[in-house]
Amino acid sequence: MTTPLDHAADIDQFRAALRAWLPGAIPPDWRRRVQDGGEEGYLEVQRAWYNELSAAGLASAHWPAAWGGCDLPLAQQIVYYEEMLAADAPMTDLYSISLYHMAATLFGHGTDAQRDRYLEGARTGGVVWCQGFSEPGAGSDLASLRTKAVRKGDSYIINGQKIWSSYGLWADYCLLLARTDPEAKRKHDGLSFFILDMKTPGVTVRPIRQISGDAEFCEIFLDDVEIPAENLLGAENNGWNIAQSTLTTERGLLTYEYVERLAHSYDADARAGRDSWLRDPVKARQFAAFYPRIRALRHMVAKLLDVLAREPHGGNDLATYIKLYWGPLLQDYTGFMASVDGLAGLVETTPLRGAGPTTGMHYYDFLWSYSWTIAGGSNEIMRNVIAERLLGLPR
Amino acid sequence: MTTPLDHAADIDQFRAALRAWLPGAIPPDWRRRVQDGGEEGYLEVQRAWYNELSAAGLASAHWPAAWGGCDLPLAQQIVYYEEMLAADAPMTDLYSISLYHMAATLFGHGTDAQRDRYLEGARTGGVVWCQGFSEPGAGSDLASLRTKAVRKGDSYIINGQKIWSSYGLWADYCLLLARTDPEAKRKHDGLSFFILDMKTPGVTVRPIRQISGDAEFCEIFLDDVEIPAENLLGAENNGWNIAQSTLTTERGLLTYEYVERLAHSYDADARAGRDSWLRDPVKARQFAAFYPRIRALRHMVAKLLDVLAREPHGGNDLATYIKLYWGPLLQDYTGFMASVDGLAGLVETTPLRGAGPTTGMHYYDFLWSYSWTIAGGSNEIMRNVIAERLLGLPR
Amino acid sequence: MEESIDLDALRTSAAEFLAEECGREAVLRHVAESSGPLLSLWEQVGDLGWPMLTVPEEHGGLGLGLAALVPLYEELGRVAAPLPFLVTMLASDCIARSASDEQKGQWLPRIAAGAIASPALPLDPAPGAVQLRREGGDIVLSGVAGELIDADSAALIILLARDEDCGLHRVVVDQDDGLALETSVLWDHGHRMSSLTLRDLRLPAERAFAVTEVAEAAVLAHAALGLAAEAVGGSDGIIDITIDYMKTREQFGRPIGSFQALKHRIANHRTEAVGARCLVETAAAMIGNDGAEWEREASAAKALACAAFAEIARDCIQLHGGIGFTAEQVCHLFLKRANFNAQVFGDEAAHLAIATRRLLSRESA
Amino acid sequence: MEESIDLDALRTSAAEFLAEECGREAVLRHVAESSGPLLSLWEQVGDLGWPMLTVPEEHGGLGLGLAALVPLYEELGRVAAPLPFLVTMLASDCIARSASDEQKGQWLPRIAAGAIASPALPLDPAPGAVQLRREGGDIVLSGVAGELIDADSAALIILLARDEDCGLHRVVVDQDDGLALETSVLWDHGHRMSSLTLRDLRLPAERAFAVTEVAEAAVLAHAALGLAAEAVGGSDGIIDITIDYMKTREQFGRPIGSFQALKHRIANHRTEAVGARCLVETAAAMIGNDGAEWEREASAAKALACAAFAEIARDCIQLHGGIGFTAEQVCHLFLKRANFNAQVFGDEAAHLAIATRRLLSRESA
Repeated sequence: MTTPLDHAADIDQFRAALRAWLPGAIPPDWRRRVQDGGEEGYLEVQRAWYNELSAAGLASAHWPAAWGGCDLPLAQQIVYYEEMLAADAPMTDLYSISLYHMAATLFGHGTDAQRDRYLEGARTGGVVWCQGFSEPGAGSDLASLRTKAVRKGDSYIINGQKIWSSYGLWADYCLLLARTDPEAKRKHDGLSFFILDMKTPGVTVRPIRQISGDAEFCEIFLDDVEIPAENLLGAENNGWNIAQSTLTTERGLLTYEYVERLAHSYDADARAGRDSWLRDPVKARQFAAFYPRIRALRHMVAKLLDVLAREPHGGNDLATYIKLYWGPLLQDYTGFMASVDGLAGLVETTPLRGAGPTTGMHYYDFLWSYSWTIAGGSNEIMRNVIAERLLGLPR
Repeated sequence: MTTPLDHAADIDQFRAALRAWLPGAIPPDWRRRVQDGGEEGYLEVQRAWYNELSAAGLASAHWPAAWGGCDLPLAQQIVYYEEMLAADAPMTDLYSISLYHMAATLFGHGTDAQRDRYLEGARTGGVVWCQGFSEPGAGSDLASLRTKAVRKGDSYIINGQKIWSSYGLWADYCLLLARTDPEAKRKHDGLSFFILDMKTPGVTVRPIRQISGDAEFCEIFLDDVEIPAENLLGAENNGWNIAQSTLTTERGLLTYEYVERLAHSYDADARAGRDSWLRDPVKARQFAAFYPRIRALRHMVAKLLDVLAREPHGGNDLATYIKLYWGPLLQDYTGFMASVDGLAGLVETTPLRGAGPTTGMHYYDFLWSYSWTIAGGSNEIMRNVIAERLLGLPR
Repeated sequence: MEESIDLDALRTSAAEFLAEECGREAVLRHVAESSGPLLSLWEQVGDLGWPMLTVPEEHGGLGLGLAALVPLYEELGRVAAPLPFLVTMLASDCIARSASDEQKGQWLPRIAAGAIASPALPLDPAPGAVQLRREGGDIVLSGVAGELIDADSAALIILLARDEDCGLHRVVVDQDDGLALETSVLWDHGHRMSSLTLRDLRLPAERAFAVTEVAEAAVLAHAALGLAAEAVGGSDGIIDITIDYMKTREQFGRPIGSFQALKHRIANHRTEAVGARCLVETAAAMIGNDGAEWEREASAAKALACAAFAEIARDCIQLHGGIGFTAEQVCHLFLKRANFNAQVFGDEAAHLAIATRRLLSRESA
Repeated sequence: MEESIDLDALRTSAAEFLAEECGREAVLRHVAESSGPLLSLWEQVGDLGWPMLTVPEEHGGLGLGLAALVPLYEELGRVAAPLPFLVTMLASDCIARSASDEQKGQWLPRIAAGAIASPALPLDPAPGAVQLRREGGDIVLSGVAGELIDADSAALIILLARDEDCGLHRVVVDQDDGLALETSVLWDHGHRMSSLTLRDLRLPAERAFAVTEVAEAAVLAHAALGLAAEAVGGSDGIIDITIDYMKTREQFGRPIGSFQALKHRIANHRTEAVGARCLVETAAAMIGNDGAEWEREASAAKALACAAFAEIARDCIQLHGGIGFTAEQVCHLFLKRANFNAQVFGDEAAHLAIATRRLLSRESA
């Protein structure tokens, strides 16, 4: 079977190959299938699309060749996302923890045995992973989490509760952060990082209904859950550092994909509004004022990718600024767009996952925008980090 | 001599009498005289206007009859300000501490001897008072002030430095807050309130050039200044409470006057812009959005006056909200107006004091607006007070 | 009768009733399972006599002025109540202002007794609005009537139509006329929105009454003031909920309400809400005044209070953090209501234009 | 020559020079006592060769591209320098793009050697702009040329005029022509603004050269990018000053920089400044590209960076408290410069219109 990756060595050829391949590979009519099919429709589209990408080697093309990837250079990864967007392909949200966060964490901190055991399933087997970091009492203050892991023979016994685990209901495995040393001096120091099989007895998952009507986020209840010691990732009590690296995974290409989708929507909204609401000079001016903000954000991300191409673990400061720039901008923009349609813009729409942050259903997107201003480091946490770590202001 | 006060018993007659009296009393051509005459011009207009008002009994009409006022009811005081505004009279800024803050403080906390000694000068003698509260190291955190007052025989010896004293350069007396008990448990508890004669040896005044080109604010240096003990106001170490009551004096009618002047300017700006920049729909919309904010503020102030008419020391919560509503609104409005004239709006203009917060020179007014967002309790202090005292949030 | 009602007492009893019967749990359950008005609650409201307050005494009401409704609007806003009270009162107002005595006698007692009614937007500027022509003793209607709030629950729909001479008429359609509404669910599950396509619908002439632009403008001002009052109540509602949360939720070993950056934001919100409240109170107090003056103030209040409510609700979700993003928490009801209120019966631009029309028009002095 | 200049090194040396010669004290003293360019500093700048960087080699310059100027604009903005560097470079750009070789040879060496020059706003849409007609070998000018920045200090003023056929021309007026400028002092004492009323002014035809709209648009983009770069430098300048103050100023027994509400505001400001910087950098990197694309980016950068600078400067004064309100502190220079930059050479509306013209025009695809 030929795949666009056969042409990956040359950027232009790779682009052309993707462009030829995509129309036949994208699940046909996927937006309607997701919206009409509810959660099942979403899962079906995600699986079908993943299977195509996986079969073509594209799902994990950014992985090292040693583990089944093909070391796709960053420039080619960007082309990949550009062409996805141009072809209106769905995102692979359901697998993003598997293909990015889990994989990056195992490459950086796993043992070969762990890599052998888990990577192949994510690469070709459609295995879904989720994250189990936040807790009801530990959101912004993640380090204060209370889920306990107690060593007992060759296992750890886990008790506690996790929250905000995306796709938790459908996940096969979970990247779990739990407290192994309650006596540690600094609360960051007593945490360990585990791989949890979601089918383990004692694991209960409850989806959380969101303000957008979706139920992507879940609570995970852990009641005397036994994890074999071999599923400890890295050293005991070093979980905080590993989790930090997991959390930073989305700073590069995943952000790029989201931001490009926003920019693409801006152009589409301009075309759609030109002969209607954009004739209102006040709305046209408000709309125009988003143009430089979106341009600036795109350039911030482009600069970050430049840095990452040179230093794969660099760009932390810029990534922090991008997070705080992106969330509020997305919220402002989707909120503004929701308002231009008047009451008609407030008619409820069916959830559409997999289409990125701007589905064209503006109020739905506006409601979703909170996941960018709250999750993964809220605006408030970002401002603390910028003020204290980057600007050196006293605590 | 007849004065509008002869008709004060009836609101409508009082209004008519003021309306008849004002045109002949207002210093002619006062705006030009202030702008062309610099500080001297300003002082000259203020004195002339004060002399007119004082001669007519209007300057102190709000004082108790026992001390030379005529117990003018609040409703009549409002009429007084309304007619001043309608007649484009200058404000009496230079005397506002004398006629309001000093007087209120002496009525509330002075001895009869002190009242005998100081009130008449403020009422008819053109005596100017200033406040000596803030210090370079004690602005928002006023209670931490360091100016020391040490009892020595029948006097106190004062050493320290005050700042932001309006009209300090021209003041005859100063309401001075100084620390008499450096050992007090709570820093608020060791302060005392004094009357300082500005001609006392050791007092040095330095005007501070402001960003608007004015030099209304001053620094006062106090070097072994001797204040007779009889000039202590209230009990020793009770200065904080007295100062609080002084500071709240401006919450009623003085705020009313400022806000009404803003509202008046809004209408004038609308008339002036109707055939020019208000034809730009974006600017017209931005301008229109100030309308409800200004209406709301006027009603907040009207409500406060209602409360004050019933309880002269009430309305503290509302006054706090008004302060935080007013400063930012004035800054937004003057900043917006400064922008509508393009580059022409950035040509420097000569200071014009006595015309209230909206002189029509928009950029000048914009620069002055900081005195409302910083002085007399900055926005930040107001937000602290609202959050902690009014909303009950923990420290 | 007028003097016998103490508005403060009415507000207090309404607040107590709503706290009891329209608490967070009840509203959350309703919107999770359904959409549109909570009809069981509406029945209780009818039993309490709220809909009859402003209906003239001769038609079964208490004959109070509009001002009596303002505290109710506010308390309904405070709990984001899923009720068609405002629309019903606007419909009642339309009829009371302009219908004949006979017509009033037919419709107002039903409203006073608890029938839901829904009016089309006063002075609707939309193209394709309903046309009315006369044929014999009948009227015939064509066109599309859009944005009818809670019309699918209503016993009476009060359409707006123009005749060949551009004269304005209100036409009352009855539930029993069996017209096919097209109904949409809104993000705010407390209301639904319908439109009605009329293709030569023939009705008896007694269903229509002429209205003046002045009467329509007054109904629009009523809508503006009502929504502004709801917004003021809603702002205080969500601010109070957020303050409570900030006092109890702990992060980094402290209640989040002790973090100054959050404090300052909620202090700003309360300040904006206090300002909006003062404007609404004044607009309510001006109801008896010169029509144009009152209408300007009502529109100013609508523009200010609804924009403030939307921004306050938006940030209060953020102040809640993750929990604010869940449908199980009540915040989102306020956000969705705030956005609905901001758009319905004229958006910010429309009401700013009314508020500043005299000031900005080049014709005026 | 082009490759031999390292832009990073140029920036570093410029920053060091300005820190030394254009520090807070020097600028504060200048604006307290005077207004307009600080001529002694300008002489030093001339000696350093900055004005010659982009002048073609055959006319006494180094022949570098515009990109070489961007770091200088930024560093000048960082210290709110009272210098006519941008206007002089714009004048130079006007001439270099469109004048004849002979004309260039006459004027560019003077600019390269440090003469101040001031151009009228490219493509000025103002009514009453200057009209040009030909009489014999002369040109005759009438009209009012407004908003000439630092023209009263300039050796050369580059007017914009239209002929009877609406053709655009630039006309170079010399200080020695002795024309009576009307000059205004601005709140930003770093610049002055003049206007020039021309009543049938006769000049030799060699003073004029035709310009295309394309060339004018490019000069306007240069102005936009230059002001955006200044704004980005100015934003960082005042943010850094404010952070320093927040670390040292104590209230309530703590540095004010430890108060979270203030921290969050300065964090927001830095974030906005970083975004604006990225946009400016990209616009600078695009200078060689397709003209329209570069011009859109430059205008976007101008709109964003200048608005951000103005808002940052406004709040940084507030963050300083009382001291920020005094002329003795440097903050107000940044505020006044920010407001000046936002208005000069096209305001936010004008540049947003350029940036989004293609996107929003109904004619385009």
